[in-house]
Amino acid sequence: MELFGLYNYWVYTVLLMIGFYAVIAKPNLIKKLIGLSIFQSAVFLLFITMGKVRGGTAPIFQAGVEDQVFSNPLPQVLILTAIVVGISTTALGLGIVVRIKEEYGSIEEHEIQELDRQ
Amino acid sequence: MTVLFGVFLLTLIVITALAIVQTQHLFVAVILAGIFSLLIAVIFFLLDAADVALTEAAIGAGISTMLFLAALTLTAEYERSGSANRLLALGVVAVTTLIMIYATFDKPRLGDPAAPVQQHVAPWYLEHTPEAIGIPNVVTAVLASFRGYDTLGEVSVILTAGIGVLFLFGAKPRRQSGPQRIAPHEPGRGLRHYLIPRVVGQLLIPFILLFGLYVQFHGDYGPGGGFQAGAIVAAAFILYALLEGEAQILRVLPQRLLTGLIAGGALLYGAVGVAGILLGGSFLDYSVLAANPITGQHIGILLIEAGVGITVTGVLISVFHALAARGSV
Amino acid sequence: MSLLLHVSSWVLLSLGGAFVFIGGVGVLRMPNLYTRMHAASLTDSMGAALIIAGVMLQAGPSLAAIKLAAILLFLLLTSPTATNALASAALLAGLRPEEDTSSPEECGE
Amino acid sequence: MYYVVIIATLATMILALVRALLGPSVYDRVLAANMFGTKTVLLLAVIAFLYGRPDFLDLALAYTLINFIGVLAILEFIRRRAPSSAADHDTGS
Repeated sequence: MELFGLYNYWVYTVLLMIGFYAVIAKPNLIKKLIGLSIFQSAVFLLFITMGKVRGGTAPIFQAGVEDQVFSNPLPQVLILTAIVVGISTTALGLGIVVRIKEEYGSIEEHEIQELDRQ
Repeated sequence: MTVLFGVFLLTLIVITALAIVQTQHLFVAVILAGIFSLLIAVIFFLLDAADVALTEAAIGAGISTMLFLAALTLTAEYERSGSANRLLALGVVAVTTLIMIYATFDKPRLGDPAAPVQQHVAPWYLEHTPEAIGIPNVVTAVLASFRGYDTLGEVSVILTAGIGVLFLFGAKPRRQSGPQRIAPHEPGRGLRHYLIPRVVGQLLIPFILLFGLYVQFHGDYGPGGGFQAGAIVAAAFILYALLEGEAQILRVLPQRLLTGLIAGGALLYGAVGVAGILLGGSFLDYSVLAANPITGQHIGILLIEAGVGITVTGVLISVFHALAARGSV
Repeated sequence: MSLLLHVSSWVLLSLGGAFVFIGGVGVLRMPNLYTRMHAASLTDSMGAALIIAGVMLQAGPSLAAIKLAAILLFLLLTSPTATNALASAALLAGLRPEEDTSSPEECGE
Repeated sequence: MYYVVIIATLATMILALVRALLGPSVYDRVLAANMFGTKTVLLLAVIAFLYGRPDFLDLALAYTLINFIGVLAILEFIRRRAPSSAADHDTGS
């Protein structure tokens, strides 16, 4: 299994870059937000991967079971809150996009810039 | 063997992500994003992060999909193709990917117990949770007690985002206000013409709420806590809004009450911290809340988790309502 | 007795796995939406019930068995309901059952 | 023995994913997503036992409920989009 020891990190990299590509190359604002959430998920994956300990289990003590190996609880705490913060910021982004649509009639980046230049 | 399952699922995740970026139909992208979220939640579960998997399931696969869909009905369904800098972007992304993959070769292998991350504070938390906090779930202990400041900050961010959305949609009255007041018997409001989903949905809502409360208060002993419970309770109310229409949910939960919930949860959190000062401890030190420090910790964690849950519920319902009500006018 | 439980749980789990897989093949291979739905829902509820029953036998009388029963109950309530809503939505949107939509062009608009 | 079920579920997941990617209609994708959710529930229930932590069945329960709400939400918004997307073309350009 040593072969796959870095696979999680590779997937993290690829996901991060897929999200990044959507953010920089897609003109559609909603698509950018979806790309941003993929980007976020990639970061979550990185943190949770780092916290895993071989042969470990989730860091919740079980009654009557001694000498368990636990995975690292700290990245889990950070990511748990980050997911909820992520959805809040995404919601704010969606709110802004909807307002842009109401004002400009479009959510395509270049059309908005076109309208701004007039 | 579970490593192989993980590798398989991660490959599926990459395929899904590629499809999400590739498709022009935004509805399809959102549905695929839901699948993506389910997959990543299973990965979290395989990597021993039960609490995170629960959060991701409730937030990523549930609430996030609904918010995106609500926003899509207000904007456009298709993305128009044609990006000038596509090749440049591809080049940047390819080069960065290669550099980052090269960089991963210096990282410790998956699950290495000697990795630097495992050496610093985590063993301390695992060792001291039973005696200092006295609850089995170390994640909750770290979240609510050891790192209570962090969580207070996160709650403030959520609070701010909620206020931001309410401002965005509340500052200006709707363009077509007046005659288009939400009419409760307007045909096609909500899913009311689908009889079976409606009956089953209404049957399920109390159980979802009950399950949400279980997740909220069982968070000390198993996966759960305020963040997850807030999302589940919000999902139950969103289901109610879907079944009965936005007007009905406003009758059950007026916007003023929602705003009160958003602020009240964060206030409760802060008040627990201040109570710690008044009783002679420091900010967010729960040990002084009761004669026995461990009981004090239990009370403190219970209260602040309740505060977190209330704020998260309020923010998520308000955001969904703000988006969905605009769409149905 | 425990051997009997073990064997029956094994049989249930394997049968459930087979059902789930057959449902998956049906969803991929059937010619149009309604037949796919048929494949998915029929084997979904059957496969889920068998697998969860198999796991329940492993769990024995405990809290886990009650939770599994709750999961099964909710699955059996929600899965057909979702399928029903999906079918009526597709029908209302004008997707006809007799059409063959296995060809790749986008439809259902 | 749990591995048999896990492998069958994973194989079904890939089939459902292919259906979700192929479409052709939005409803096919919703069907695939719903099926995917059910498979996730089964997978989680079995893995919880494989890991010997049956207390994690809470997760599977949460998935069941959230999945149902998700599918209903998708259907509702697909139904809602019809008039709003028609209005798009009037104000859009």
